[in-house]
Amino acid sequence: MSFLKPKTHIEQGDVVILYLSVNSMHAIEAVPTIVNKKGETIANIFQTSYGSLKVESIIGVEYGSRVELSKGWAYVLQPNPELWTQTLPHRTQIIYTPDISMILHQLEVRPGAVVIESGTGSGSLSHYFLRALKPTGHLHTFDFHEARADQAREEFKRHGLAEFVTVYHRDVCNLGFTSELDGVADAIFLDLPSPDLAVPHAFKALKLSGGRFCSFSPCIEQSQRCIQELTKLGFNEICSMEVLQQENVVKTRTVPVIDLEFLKSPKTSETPTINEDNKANKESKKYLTSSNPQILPGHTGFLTFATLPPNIAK
Amino acid sequence: MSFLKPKTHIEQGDVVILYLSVNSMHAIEAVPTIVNKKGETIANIFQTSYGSLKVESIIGVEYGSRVELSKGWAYVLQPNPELWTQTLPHRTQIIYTPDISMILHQLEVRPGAVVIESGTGSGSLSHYFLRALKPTGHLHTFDFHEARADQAREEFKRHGLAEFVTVYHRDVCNLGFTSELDGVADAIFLDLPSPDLAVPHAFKALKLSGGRFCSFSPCIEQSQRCIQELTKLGFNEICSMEVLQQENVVKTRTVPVIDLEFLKSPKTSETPTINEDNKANKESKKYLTSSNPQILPGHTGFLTFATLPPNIAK
Amino acid sequence: MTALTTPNIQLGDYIVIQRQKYTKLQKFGSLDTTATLGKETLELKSLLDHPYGSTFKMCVKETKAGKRGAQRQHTLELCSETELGSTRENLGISSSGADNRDICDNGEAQALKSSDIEQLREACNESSKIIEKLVENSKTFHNRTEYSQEKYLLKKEKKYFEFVQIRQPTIRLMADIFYRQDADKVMGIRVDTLSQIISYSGVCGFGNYLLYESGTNGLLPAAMINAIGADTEGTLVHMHPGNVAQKQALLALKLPFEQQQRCISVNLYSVLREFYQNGTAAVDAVEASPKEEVNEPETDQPDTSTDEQSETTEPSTKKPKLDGETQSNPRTPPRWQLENKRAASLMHAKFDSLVMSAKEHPSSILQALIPLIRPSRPIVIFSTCKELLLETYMELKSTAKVTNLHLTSNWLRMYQILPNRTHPEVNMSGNSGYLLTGYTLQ
Amino acid sequence: MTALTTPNIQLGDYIVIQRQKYTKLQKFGSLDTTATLGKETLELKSLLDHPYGSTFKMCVKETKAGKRGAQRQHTLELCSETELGSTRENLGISSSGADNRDICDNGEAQALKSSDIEQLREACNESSKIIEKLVENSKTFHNRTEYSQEKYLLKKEKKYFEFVQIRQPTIRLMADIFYRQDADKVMGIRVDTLSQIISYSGVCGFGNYLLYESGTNGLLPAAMINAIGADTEGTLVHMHPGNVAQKQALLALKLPFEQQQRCISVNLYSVLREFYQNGTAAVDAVEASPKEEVNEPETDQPDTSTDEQSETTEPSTKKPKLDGETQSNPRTPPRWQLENKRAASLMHAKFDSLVMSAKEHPSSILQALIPLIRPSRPIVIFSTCKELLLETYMELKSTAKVTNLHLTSNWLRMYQILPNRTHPEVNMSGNSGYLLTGYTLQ
Repeated sequence: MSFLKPKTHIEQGDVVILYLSVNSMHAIEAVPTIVNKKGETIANIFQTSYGSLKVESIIGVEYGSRVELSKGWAYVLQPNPELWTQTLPHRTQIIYTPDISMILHQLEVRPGAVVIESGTGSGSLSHYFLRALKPTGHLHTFDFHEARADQAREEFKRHGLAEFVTVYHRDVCNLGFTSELDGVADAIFLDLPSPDLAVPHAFKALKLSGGRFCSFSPCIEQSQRCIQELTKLGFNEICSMEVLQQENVVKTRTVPVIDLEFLKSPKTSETPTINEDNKANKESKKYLTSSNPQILPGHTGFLTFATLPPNIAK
Repeated sequence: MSFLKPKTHIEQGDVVILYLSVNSMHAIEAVPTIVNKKGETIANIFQTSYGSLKVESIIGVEYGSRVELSKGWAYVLQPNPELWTQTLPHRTQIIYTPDISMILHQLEVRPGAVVIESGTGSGSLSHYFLRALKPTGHLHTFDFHEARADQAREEFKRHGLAEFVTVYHRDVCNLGFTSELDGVADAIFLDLPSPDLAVPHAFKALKLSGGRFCSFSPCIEQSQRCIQELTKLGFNEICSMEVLQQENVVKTRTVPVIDLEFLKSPKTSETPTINEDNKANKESKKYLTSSNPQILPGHTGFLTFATLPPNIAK
Repeated sequence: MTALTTPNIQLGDYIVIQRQKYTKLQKFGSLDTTATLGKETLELKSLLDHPYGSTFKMCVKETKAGKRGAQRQHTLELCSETELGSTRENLGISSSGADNRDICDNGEAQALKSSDIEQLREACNESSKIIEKLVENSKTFHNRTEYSQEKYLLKKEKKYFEFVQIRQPTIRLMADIFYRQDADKVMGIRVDTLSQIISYSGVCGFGNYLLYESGTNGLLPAAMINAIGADTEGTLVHMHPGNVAQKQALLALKLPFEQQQRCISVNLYSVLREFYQNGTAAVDAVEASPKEEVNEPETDQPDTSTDEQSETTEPSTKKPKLDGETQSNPRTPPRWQLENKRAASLMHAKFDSLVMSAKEHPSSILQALIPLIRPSRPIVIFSTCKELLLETYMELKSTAKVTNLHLTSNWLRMYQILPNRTHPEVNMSGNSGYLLTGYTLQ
Repeated sequence: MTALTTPNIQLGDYIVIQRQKYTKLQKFGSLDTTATLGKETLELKSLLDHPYGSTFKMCVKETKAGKRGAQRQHTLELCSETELGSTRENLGISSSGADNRDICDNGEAQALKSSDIEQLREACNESSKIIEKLVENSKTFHNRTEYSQEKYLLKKEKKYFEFVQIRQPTIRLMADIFYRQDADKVMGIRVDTLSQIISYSGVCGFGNYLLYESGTNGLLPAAMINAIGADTEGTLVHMHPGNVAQKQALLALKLPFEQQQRCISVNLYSVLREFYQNGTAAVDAVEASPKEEVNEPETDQPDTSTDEQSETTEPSTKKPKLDGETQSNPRTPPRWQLENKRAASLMHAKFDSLVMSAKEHPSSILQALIPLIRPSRPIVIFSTCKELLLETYMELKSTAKVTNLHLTSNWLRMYQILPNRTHPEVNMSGNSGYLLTGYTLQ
């Protein structure tokens, strides 16, 4: 229930982010016992690279606290869509915070917005939509994969978000977003292999007063076809972009500074010995600097945005 | 004649780079007189934003010297392909040093190489090819625009490069590179609206022992069609890339550093007056930093490279 | 959001005027208000009561000789959907040359003289007509490649396009306008970075949020209160170093009163003094000479902020707002004092995240504000100067008060996606600025 | 370049072994030489005298149990063109599902057990056969989307592909190999940056060039002497801080002797002493204890260089080269002294450009070397640490000895261009390093 609003202490049933290091964190459920494969109820012990955690011990602890592991320690953080995106069980390729942030901004999602999303996938983006539109808006999210839709529905319930979201198992390319949703949406997001097939349905589902559209596609051809369809139906402000985030790794670099002046004077018995030379010409300077990691994300997808203007006859 | 090799002093007839500032330079010809519109021979006076230069005065001057203008001064630099690219008379869209450098590297151009280029355009890339392949190689450069081919031919002569280059006025997409060039090229470069049409001709012109191919295209569809054709003809190592250079503008930034600690103590008659407060809490720190210009080149073109393997039957 | 009908344009509204891709934020203050788009001056009175999203035709009323060519004054006329449509389609241009080989750019390609064009412009008021004439009289147009034709038409269309659309300001539209007009006005916060500030800060309909910014024309507080939403329980304390907060973007959003009330704008120095000293000196502070307190922020603020303040387009609401209140109600505390008190009580209760965009070195401000943030909460610090964030990163790292530190920046590339002419746009923005993010610890 | 026939593989050559996209530089030192590609060991003897560019088939000779699965030893057999060809075509796969909706990744998709696959691998030696079997036995393959099928095939092909091509080392191939294997080996000089160093330095068949580098496995001097070319009049003085120059890439190019001779590799300290003191102390220097002079570079060199030296793959030519010469010809000056003399005379005549890639702070080295460059000549300084170049920029700016200063870096994005699957590659290299360029003044 830890996704609804900021809270201070861990309650039983909360999803908690166990933060070990910048590259290692886990989402765990704060329940004292679990049922093992044999059907026995046993203490919930979570294993990490720094040893085990008796999960019961964190219930009632303040978020942001340090908790002891058998071979070290970790921090317990309240989950949010950013941390969840980094720890969630991947059921599909997911979209990450830089693209998601642009999607929310361009779709102008704010409390009260009605948003349609397809597909639900691993629910990473759904959590962002829900944070942005609750408590007065609603998310309708569609997936053609039944198990994924079921899992997502379960997850939203456990996360305390059920009342703001409806999960559908449905092939929207062929069947559309159901007639109940005609003219209800402020914004529509598509992450589909053939977004162009769903554009006419998006057109119908957007409000008569207009709305915003986004499609995320890994390949340029998908965007090309999608844009053709958008243009045909009278969408405007069509634009496509890529957002790529770079990490800047902060470090202190020690750089040797050498002196070459001493070479100008000939070596005589009066001049310093080589060892003294070295001392003189071997210094170093420290620099606070940063560089990108050797490998960066070079492409996530093309984001295509468009506006359906108000009062277009459907 | 100043393009052939490094030289120390300006001779009559040299092209000279008149360097005023990082954003202002001119390529001028070191000739004492010119013929005006009336057919009269007059002194060659060159006008700049810092006043005029009597061109005769620079003949015999050492390259790298400072020369006086009527309202300031400038440096005279020996031209090279980089400086020429920044100052040449634009007859077409040109390719710049970052892309060109990659082209030369990937085409493995070195002294002795035989290179075919189409189109010649403004001759910017040609100058790079010539620097890299002279004195033992040869450049065959083609343009379908007769005036451009003539201008380029003239220019190479004036620059002292004529013996290393042959300029052709020819529509290579339809007519190919002439049968004389069958099997002579180590490398082929295409900058054409429909590179795919010239690929079969490139295939014929490359040596039987194989060679390298490059096509530069602004639009992805051109690269797509070009790659289809390359694949069909048995080229391998096909790869496409974009190179984008960023300028880092170096500057010193002064950042105010404020102190907020003084706010913790209540104001009494004993505490310093506001003016003294300000003195205490207004400091600043200097940072040597850099940033990109507000607008950067976001796209020049897609570079597609490929290898023709040895001994492919033609 | 919930209204199914689009609202109408009202006097006092900020409006976004769009002409092709150019957009401008304008206050529609009175019926006499005019807006200037390059050489065109538009009389806005006919916009009144029309729904947002409507398109109007610019009708030349008079032409004055200006310094840089003719300056035209236009009235606006609501236009029908059928009047709209791509100029290209209207002209029905199709035959394009295969390449540019036979074009000589000797300046003689256009048979019409510039005086002819000016005359044409007076005569026929439709851009498509003008462009049609230009095309007819161009000797080279039909020999150009389609790519080149397109460029030509776009250039001409841009110059002669005579429609404007009136749109309701949103964060999205304003972020574009401010950054395009002068990125410094929003401290260099680009759209991708702005969107990530909202994500990383977690600002939403629940919780109390703290923002320090030294001048973004109100864009950052507007974006945050927009994310907090109407009819929710979230609150924003917005600290600034100046005498009066920059609020243009906030005002332009035309938020419901209850939502506006949940954005508490206070001066950094003055509210910190209130906070540190309110146990003992609460009454004193209120009784203290208002003049001195009011002036304090002004003298405290760093050099740059003074310039910043003068950039706001709301001069009428500036000084009078403070002076007026203190003068007319000498016995009730001035509004800024009440806001300080509201902010201080939220500061004692602590916040659910911290966003900072400082012209000053972030370090000392961060030291003062981090104790006001609950544990397990995000902090997001923006700067265009990486060196400042490198130092701040190291400081935070050494105090171990904040974990999961990341220093990030972004590339944003726009694409032209058109049949056979798809490529990234040839220009891109060079600076996204830098974000330092992390989570507070207990 | 001029030979119409491709040269043959000789003993002593460095060769590039390519297996699909993986490439490796290997010295073909003797007929017993083997090369290791992951779990595969290749006997190279059958390469001898075959032309470069030939493709060979890996034929399993024996399989040993290794720590991480079976280690296989292969002989190589020259293979015909017809044996080659895309595995995809061989298999004739075409029916692909429209999307992945019905695929459950429960690990049971492949009916063949890993022991079956291992057995299959022993039995049929052709990767296409193995992959065909895998596809036949995959329950999900034909339900996957084409995109997903492609990924699956590529993954499998990579594992079972049994051909290698032998290529002649070039700067292009080596720059790729070194950077991919360990960018630090070439000081982080990426291909785009390397190509620009060559452009900006203007290095070509005419002129004398000066390079200082503190360890790029010979890539920078090799790239420069390659650009200088065979049978030309250009010369390169290559200064380095170590005891012996790293020369792997230079040796791999197998340049004609006259060209090799025009790359003069000298120790920075030792050649500067020679240069500064040669008027008076020239004879002294030659007479001086060789031992001391030889050791000087080693003790002078900064900490990091020692590690660098040990990374070269040419241990056999290292110490002996110096010691051997000094010992066997006690009366003729050692080769390094002759090289110092040749370099010093070029230094007195001055150079036509300067390239630097220093692990050390470039500033003091630059001060020593800039006087050796003629006016109106390019200087190009590479570093992965921007801060160093910012300082150097400011120093150069203040001395006014160099103009047209630019500090640049690059993005390099590779594209996947395939029908309906075109996009930039999902990973890209994050660091191009920085180039500081300018022109010397009189």
